[in-house]
Amino acid sequence: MADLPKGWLTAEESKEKRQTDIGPPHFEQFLPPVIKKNYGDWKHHERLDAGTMVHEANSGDKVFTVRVASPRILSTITIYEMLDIADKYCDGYIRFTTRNNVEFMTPDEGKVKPLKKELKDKGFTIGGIGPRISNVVHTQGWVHCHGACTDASGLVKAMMDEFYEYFTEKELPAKVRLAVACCVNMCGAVHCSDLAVVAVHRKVPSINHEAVKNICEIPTTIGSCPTRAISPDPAKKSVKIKDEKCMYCGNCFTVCPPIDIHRPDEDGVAIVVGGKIGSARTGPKFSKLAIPFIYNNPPRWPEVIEALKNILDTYAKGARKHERMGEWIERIGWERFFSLTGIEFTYQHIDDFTFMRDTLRTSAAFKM
Amino acid sequence: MADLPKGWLTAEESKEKRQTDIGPPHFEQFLPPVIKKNYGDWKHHERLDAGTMVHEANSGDKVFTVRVASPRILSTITIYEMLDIADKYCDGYIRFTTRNNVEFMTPDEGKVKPLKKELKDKGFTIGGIGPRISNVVHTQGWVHCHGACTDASGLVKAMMDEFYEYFTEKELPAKVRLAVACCVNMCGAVHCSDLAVVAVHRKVPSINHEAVKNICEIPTTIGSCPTRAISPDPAKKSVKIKDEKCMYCGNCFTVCPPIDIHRPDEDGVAIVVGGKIGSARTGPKFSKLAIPFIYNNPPRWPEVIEALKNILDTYAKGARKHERMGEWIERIGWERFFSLTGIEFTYQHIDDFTFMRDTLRTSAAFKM
Amino acid sequence: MGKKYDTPLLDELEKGPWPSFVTEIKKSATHSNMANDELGLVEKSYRDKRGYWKHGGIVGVLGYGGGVIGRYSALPDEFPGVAHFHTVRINQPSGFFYTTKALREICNIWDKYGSGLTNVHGSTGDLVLLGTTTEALEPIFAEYSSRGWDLGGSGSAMRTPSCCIGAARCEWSNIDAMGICNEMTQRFQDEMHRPAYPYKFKIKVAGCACDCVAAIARSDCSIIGTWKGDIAIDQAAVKDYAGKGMDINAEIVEMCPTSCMSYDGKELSIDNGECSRCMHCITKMTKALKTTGEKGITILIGSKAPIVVGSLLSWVVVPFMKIEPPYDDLYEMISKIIEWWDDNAKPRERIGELIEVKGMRPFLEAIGVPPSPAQVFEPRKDPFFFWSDDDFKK
Amino acid sequence: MGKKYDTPLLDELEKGPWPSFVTEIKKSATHSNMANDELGLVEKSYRDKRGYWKHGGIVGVLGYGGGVIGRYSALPDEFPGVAHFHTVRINQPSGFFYTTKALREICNIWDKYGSGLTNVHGSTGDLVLLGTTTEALEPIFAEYSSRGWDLGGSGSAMRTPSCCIGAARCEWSNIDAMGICNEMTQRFQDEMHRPAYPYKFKIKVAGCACDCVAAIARSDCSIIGTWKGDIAIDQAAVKDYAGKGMDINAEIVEMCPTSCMSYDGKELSIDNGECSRCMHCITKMTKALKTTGEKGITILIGSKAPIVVGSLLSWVVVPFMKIEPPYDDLYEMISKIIEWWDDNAKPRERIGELIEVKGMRPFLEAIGVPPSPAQVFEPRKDPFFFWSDDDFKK
Ligand code: SRM
Ligand code: SRM
Ligand code: SRM
Ligand code: SRM
Ligand code: SF4
Ligand code: SF4
Ligand code: SF4
Ligand code: SF4
Ligand code: SF4
Ligand code: SF4
Ligand code: SF4
Ligand code: SF4
Repeated sequence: MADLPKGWLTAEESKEKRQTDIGPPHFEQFLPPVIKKNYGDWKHHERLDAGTMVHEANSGDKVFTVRVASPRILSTITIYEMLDIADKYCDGYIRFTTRNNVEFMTPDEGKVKPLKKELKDKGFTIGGIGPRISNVVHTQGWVHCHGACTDASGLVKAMMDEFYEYFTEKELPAKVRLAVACCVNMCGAVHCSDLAVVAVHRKVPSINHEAVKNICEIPTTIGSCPTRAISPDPAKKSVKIKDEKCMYCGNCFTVCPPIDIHRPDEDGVAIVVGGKIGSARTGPKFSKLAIPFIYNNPPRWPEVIEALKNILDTYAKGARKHERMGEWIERIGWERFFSLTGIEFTYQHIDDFTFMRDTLRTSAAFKM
Repeated sequence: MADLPKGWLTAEESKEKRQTDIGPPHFEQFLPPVIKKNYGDWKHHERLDAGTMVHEANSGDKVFTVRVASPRILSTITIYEMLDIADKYCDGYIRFTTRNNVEFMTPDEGKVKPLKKELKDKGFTIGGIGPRISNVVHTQGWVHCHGACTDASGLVKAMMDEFYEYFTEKELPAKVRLAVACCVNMCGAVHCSDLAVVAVHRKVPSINHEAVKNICEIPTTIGSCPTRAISPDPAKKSVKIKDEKCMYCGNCFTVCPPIDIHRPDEDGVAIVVGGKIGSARTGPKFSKLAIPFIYNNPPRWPEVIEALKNILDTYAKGARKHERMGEWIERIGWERFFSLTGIEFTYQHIDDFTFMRDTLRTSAAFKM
Repeated sequence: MGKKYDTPLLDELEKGPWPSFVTEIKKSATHSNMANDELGLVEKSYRDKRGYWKHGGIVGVLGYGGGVIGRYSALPDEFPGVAHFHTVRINQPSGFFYTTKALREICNIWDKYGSGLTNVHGSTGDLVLLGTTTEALEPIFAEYSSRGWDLGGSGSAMRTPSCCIGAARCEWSNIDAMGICNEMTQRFQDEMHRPAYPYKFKIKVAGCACDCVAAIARSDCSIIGTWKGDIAIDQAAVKDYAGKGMDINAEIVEMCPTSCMSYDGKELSIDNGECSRCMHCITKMTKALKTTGEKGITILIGSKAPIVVGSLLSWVVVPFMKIEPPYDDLYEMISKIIEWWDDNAKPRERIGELIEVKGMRPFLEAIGVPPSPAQVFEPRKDPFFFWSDDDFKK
Repeated sequence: MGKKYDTPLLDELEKGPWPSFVTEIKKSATHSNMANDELGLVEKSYRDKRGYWKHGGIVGVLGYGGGVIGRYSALPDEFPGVAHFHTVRINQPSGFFYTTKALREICNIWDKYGSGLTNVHGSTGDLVLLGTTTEALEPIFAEYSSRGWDLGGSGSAMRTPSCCIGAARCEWSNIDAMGICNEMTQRFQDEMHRPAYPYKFKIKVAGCACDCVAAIARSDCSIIGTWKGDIAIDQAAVKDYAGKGMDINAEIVEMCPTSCMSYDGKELSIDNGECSRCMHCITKMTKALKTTGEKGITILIGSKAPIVVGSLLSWVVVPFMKIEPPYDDLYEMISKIIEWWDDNAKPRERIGELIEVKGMRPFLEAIGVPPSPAQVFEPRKDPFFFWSDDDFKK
């Protein structure tokens, strides 16, 4: 057996130490004392600024929360930096949000200002609370996933550089939730976000028949296709794809890698809008197609950023207070969304899949 | 050749006289002069009472319209009676509406009162204009159709006896459009009516295999089934039905009569509500299931009438002015419709067909 | 003819104030043996809770494939008068206007050859003559056609188009609904009489979005009058409505689906650019509001009853089209629509069902209509869309 | 470790104010060869506009079928540091709270065995450790599990449940979201670690209808806290909001989806019977409005991303359920739900997809939940419904 890297447990040690099915540690041990004490007994809260809020408990206790942006891909080095700050100001507690921001909490009002100063000095970005843009829910991209048809982290970085002020300061009519997914598997929130980007293919996959024969289970591969475009190719002991039926979803690639869906020169992203998740006012909504395709243009995808900005600006101008993107669009009508943003309406916008029947207009009333 | 009945054209004469592809006479020759003169040039109109309205043309001309109910099954004798009245008051013109009412028109205000008197004296029912119940769009029933699983005319008669005053006098929040269909083919307006009755079967059809073999085209029969419940039965040279998949629509019976769907003792009607057609305010809406089943109980279907009355009364009490049945229900929510009417909510109400996905509630907000 | 059957159940349906179809059958039974037996048969149906009609056979007149619905009693021995009891569908004049003379003539002929029973009108719009025999069909056709009346549609054919009263008497009509309906009825005569389609095809024409002929719900091709332009407001008339007790804010402004109206207690105003032309305000304040500007139609396609895949309402296909008599453009558009359907549909597949199977795009491309947000309530929700070679060329 | 690659494209992404993932990779690259090669590989992806990862093979730790995503570079010779680049998913503590001590320990171990790169957190909620080798997996697992940390889910298994902060800090929480989440995570340990389901199954718990954990959109089983009772109003606080400039009519009353609120300039009132408990008013006036009465959950089932049949949002299944620690009833209900799915689903069929295929009824019957209007936005539109023998017995 080769030498173990420095400090590694030996196989023996590993076997001895390992435990199974223990689940995560109980959260209680990680709760700041003020949270633990007032657990389930909060009275109300107030947003103090774009990155700070205070919760007041029925006991009279308060907890101040400072929220900080995160690129979600965090090096341990950056995490250590955060932990040092949490040790200094937050009695050694730290929390992350469901959108991957970092939260620093303290019951001590006096610590809030120095905490924020140190965070800023160390280059952290404070914000994300209230009617603003918070962090972007996103996926692995070229950084880690075999399926990625764009890079998620890069897109997010370019987007948030553009929208930075909407995180740290400027208000919008309501929350605007952004998301990016690097393929239509949508490992995240694209399908229900106010404004989101999803990578899409546009060409029928190519098949390496030799490899299919050896690697893939034919029935599973056939079954994976949502549009039944795949059928057996007995001669080649492989499968074939009916071009007209394929809408390039890549599900066949997921179950059978030799079916290659990637075409770097024809891949890119679509922009979707108007989704939401909470049931406040109007129920949860799916995002709908705004722009069917923009070519990948790394490292900063300027065309995508411009398109997003156009939509966001139009929303900011037109929506009422508390009105989410989708609520605004539904109030003015999708026909008006397209005319206000100047986005071209294409055949791709017209649903021909599972929701087709309910999305085609069955009314003589619409705006011209 | 047998003797012809009295007055019949002979075969020879028929051949000589017949013309083809001439279409209907041009409507122009049937227009009352005041209509012809002011065609396309009307200014406005006013509803004078439940059965009378006046239209004023830009020329200053007026036309008064008196609307009269019709059972739609009209004997020529009754038609002659109407024509006599039209000759007397309307210069020999008469019209029918898209809901099969009869309209008597005159430019002469002085004739309106005597016209209405004579209509009433002769037993005609005046009304149907404005926010009321108008005539019922319905179908053939046992009077004429092979497929009828209830009688349409009888149901309509029983309904309209009950709702009579809503035709002749009493106002509702808005129009309430009724319809009856004697099978799910729905030859009429059931699928988009405020309140409607449709006959439904509840048992899998029985198959006369001998007859199927001789009469039916097997592939057509198999293809007719919306749920793919039918498959070939090669042994019998016939078809078989998978019981669990059959939802008793009778489409197989339409294309293959030996598949008998009728079960007089288990047949009956469903009540649907909330449909509309016009695009005013809210767009056209499909009717939705209110009560999945009530047994046929001719001649007057008292349970059906009671159920309809309950729904209508609840609507009349709850809706705002100008609010159609479906608009009212959508405003208060379907959960509230069921609690207000006391109608039981059953498994049958939950869509498991083509609209399922959009009708299941995807929101945490609903009334308790 | 005297009374032939006891009809205790049907007699119940002569009670009550609403006009009774039983009375009508009885009236015809005074002179028609067919109507008399119909009465007996229907009474039996009421007793047994089931119909007694056999599946219709194919009957008709020479050279025509439709217009007659064959109907035979399941109990011809018991009720010989209705052994045959076919219906004859006659093309109604557009708008359902008649002179008493014409209608009297129609009835006279029917008294001679049929049961004396009618449906004025059938759900599709035809003048329906209820109950005759096979041998009577040719003379009936000769009698009517020689007087200018033709048969309607049935089977896999164009069906009799139908329309609202439109410009004839309605101030809201944006088009000559009756004129269009008559023109289309005439132009599609061949398609009506010689069934050659995959299934039925219905056209209905309404003058405005009120849709008094249920076009959007009951016709494969729904033609609805509309306008491009402002709603003109007569403020004096507004005042008048207010004076007469109309709560303009509650009844009009707050019910406007686009919230594009406002009323300050004196003046009503409309942000016309945001109006969806739903007709609500106009219908409630007809003396005060009037559409102006260009008039035309919206064409919607595909509505039908629930068999096979659930009911469909028509879908907007052509958001706005200017039309003029003799409506060549419209006729060509409808012809293209039907051609695509005819080329692609399976037997018994309505055009709405076909579009659902194929998607909107091939249909729109075939008829040369560009995509428009007016065609959808909202864009698609999934990322699964096709690209054609054409799209790449752009 | 020094700089190994020129990364002109990625360097562009270090510009601008938002924290840069490139900077993070570079930071790790200072001490990790893997991170260094990752940088090179990603730069190449940016140049070629494509990923360079192979399909993941199955790797993992002894006795577990999930928790590790195998990942191999397509260019192992060019970038040997990422020849293996697996991710390790660690069950996060419910609510994402950590002590600095615990998190530092986690990072220390990761520095030893992995690239130093992490996702805090992954989209499902796991603490994701990004980039290690197959041989490191066993010791990594031993290090973490011996300190009380376990792996998360992957493959056809229960996935790590996730929740909002709930009762820990949020006054709107109707339930102890973190407590429930932790309890379910513990109870489904076996199902998480030994994939035996047809496909993945995700649970997310939100304390109220704001759904700050996106339960309704991203979990097969969405648990949302709710209440039965009135919204108590503190009129003094209402006055205070008005005083501070809130336009109560525009922002609250008119935005209430059920129009069950009114405000006369002084007092706010709510017709509680008509409230749908959407949370809007409460979120905007948290100092004035408070829910009262019974607290419980709504269970919704089926949400997922668009592959295969389009995205689904979860559907209301259990409109209201009272729950109490240790949540046996909830555990049993979820178990029944999963059992039905497990018994009926094809491989790679999510529960939402299965319900769509089978219909709601068999599912509801299997889990013993009666039909309720709360389960639908509206009843069915077609007349095509099934009757079972049970229905006839009633
Ligand atoms: C006569 C008729 C058209 C015809 O060609 O025969 C007709 C004519 C008019 N309709 Fe209609 N509607 C007629 C069937 C319809 C239908 C079709 C149907 O019921 O099957 C509809 C669609 C119903 C639906 O939405 O479900 C219809 C939707 C309307 C509306 C919109 C109602 C609403 O939703 O608000 C109005 C406006 C109104 O009532 O204020 C309207 C108003 C009118 C009036 C009567 C004006 C009025 O103040 O009531 C129109 C006057 C024009 C005229 O000169 O007669 N008419 N109207 C039909 C009478 C049927 C009957 O005997 O009762
Ligand atoms: C007479 C009439 C009902 C009435 O009482 O008025 C009628 C009667 C029949 N219809 Fe209809 N339909 C009639 C209007 C309609 C309408 C309403 C409309 O046209 O506005 C519809 C719904 C709209 C639509 O077209 O979808 C309608 C949808 C059907 C269907 C279902 C078709 C579908 O694709 O959904 C069938 C079944 C079929 O064609 O096999 C059908 C079939 C039939 C048949 C021919 C029965 C059959 O299975 O072949 C009925 C003959 C009855 C008889 O013995 O007289 N009838 N049928 C209507 C025609 C009279 C007329 O010409 O004016
Ligand atoms: C790491 C993560 C994305 C991230 O950047 O955070 C992720 C990454 C992958 N997901 Fe995911 N999914 C992740 C959360 C999600 C979510 C969001 C959620 O759970 O809230 C979804 C949408 C919700 C859902 O479950 O539908 C999601 C929907 C999918 C799908 C589509 C499944 C479907 O039925 O619609 C696939 C495809 C598959 O399973 O074959 C998929 C498959 C994958 C695979 C395993 C790729 C594959 O084809 O097998 C990805 C591995 C990437 C890699 O190399 O690291 N991932 N995936 C998330 C898990 C981290 C964690 O454990 O915390
Ligand atoms: C911290 C966080 C929960 C957590 O467990 O991590 C959170 C916590 C709160 N949410 Fe949230 N939301 C959090 C993600 C979400 C999400 C999920 C998501 O974005 O993926 C949603 C659903 C979004 C959607 O509908 O698309 C969400 C929908 C809401 C809403 C409803 C918004 C609306 O539609 O009106 C509110 C109410 C509001 O904003 O007034 C809200 C309000 C709040 C606040 C911050 C109160 C406030 O005044 O802003 C909550 C305070 C509780 C507390 O003690 O922190 N939170 N909130 C999440 C912060 C994410 C972040 O870093 O930005
Ligand atoms: S969205 Fe697609 S490419 Fe991106 S991480 Fe998920 S599965 Fe991989
Ligand atoms: S990419 Fe999608 S649609 Fe195309 S063949 Fe593969 S699975 Fe089918
Ligand atoms: S609804 Fe059915 S039974 Fe009634 S007339 Fe039409 S096809 Fe015949
Ligand atoms: S009745 Fe309808 S569902 Fe049943 S077998 Fe016949 S066609 Fe199929
Ligand atoms: S559809 Fe419009 S134009 Fe035609 S009658 Fe009705 S209201 Fe008048
Ligand atoms: S027509 Fe309809 S949308 Fe237009 S102003 Fe009137 S009510 Fe509003
Ligand atoms: S979901 Fe509700 S309870 Fe949970 S954090 Fe969000 S607002 Fe608070
Ligand atoms: S919770 Fe929603 S529905 Fe209830 S009163 Fe508040 S805003 Fe209205």
